[in-house]
Amino acid sequence: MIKITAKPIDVQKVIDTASSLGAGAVNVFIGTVRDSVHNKHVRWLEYEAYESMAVAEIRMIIDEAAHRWQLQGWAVSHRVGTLKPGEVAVVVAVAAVHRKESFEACQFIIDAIKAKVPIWKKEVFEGGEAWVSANPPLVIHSN
Amino acid sequence: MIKITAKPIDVQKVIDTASSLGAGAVNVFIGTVRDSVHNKHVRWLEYEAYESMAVAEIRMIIDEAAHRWQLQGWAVSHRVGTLKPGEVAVVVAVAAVHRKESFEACQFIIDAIKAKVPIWKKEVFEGGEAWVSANPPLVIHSN
Amino acid sequence: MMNLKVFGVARDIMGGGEIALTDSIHSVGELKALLLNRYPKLKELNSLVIAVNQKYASDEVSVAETDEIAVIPPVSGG
Amino acid sequence: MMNLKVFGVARDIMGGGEIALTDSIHSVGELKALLLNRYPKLKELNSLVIAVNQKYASDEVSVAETDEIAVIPPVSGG
Repeated sequence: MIKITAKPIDVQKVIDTASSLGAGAVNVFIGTVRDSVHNKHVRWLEYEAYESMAVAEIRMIIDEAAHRWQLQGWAVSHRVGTLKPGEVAVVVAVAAVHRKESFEACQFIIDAIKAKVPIWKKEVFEGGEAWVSANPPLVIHSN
Repeated sequence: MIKITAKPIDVQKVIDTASSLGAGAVNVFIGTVRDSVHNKHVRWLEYEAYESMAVAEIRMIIDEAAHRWQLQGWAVSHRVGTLKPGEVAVVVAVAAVHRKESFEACQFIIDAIKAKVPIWKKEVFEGGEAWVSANPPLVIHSN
Repeated sequence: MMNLKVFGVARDIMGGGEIALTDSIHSVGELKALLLNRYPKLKELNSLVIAVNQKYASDEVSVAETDEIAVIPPVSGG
Repeated sequence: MMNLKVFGVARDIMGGGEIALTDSIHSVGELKALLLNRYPKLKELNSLVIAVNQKYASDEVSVAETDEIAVIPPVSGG
């Protein structure tokens, strides 16, 4: 399951989707909105996505991870819209036979999502706002 | 929260307990019962714990991790008793400011739990059973 | 006419999420040069990448009016 | 009398989760030697560790009847 959604993410449902009877280990990464960044109080975050391409990019990332770590199951859900501190922005869940693979695959996926997937966030503080400039997308295809 | 429990673990509750408004990242490890081990069909697992010492050992592990990775929150729940394939045996959840710390701390904690904490499991197969002999406890204290 | 989807900070700079260009443009490189010239604030970004048909594209990739073309400022998902 | 808590495969080998020893024992080393002699199947384990008052203890640690003493075979939690 790959989902870009404006509704609050049901973490348990993402985990259940990834789970598999053949897996002994599930690793889950949950990205949440912090209440302060660089000592400034965060009022809310605004996330937007180039949705169709974001889903396609996440699928490529998952395909690579699933093959490399022999995943038994996986699920990714990313929120868009306005998020308050404490809300869940992204959940990545992967199931693997053993725990080492589950950790490596989950970290690979969230690192790649942050580096490559066309999703953007704007931080809204008391008295100001700023687009977060985390990463240029790393992979450039030529045809 | 450190919990050794004979009741099914509520994963969402463990995550909620670990979560913190100051954290941007929560990493969760869920150990589940596989339906087969070494190509043998698993009927169920029996877990037992030296409960008071297990809690004390987990606390030492958490204290070290909390200090080393500046954790914003954490929770560990370990099941005992009879578990069928698909059931959750252990959940470790840690919250950190950034994701790298959350992954490292969570992996450190589950690795240490498996290596040191006095908990045992017996695998019951079709037509046989076996205590799992994973690890001698690694840390020996002298007085 | 070439239609651009524009996201994030680039949308703020270029003044809209859908921009129509009447210029004659044949490659990603030409498009980027035109955008940087027309919207100089884009030069302040860490990166400016063009996606063609939902794939990140290098400068030599050719573009036509029938392609889905997007302006991608630095991403910050997660 | 010294009471032992016994867990996992050691409980199966020693025949119970609570074992009372009437022998005179003063250290972890003495206790382990006695157990390995009395229950030879314990030698087949990858390890046999004694916990004294809920801490893993090395051979030179002294033990008394008032201590909480546990026999810890290889652990396999998680």
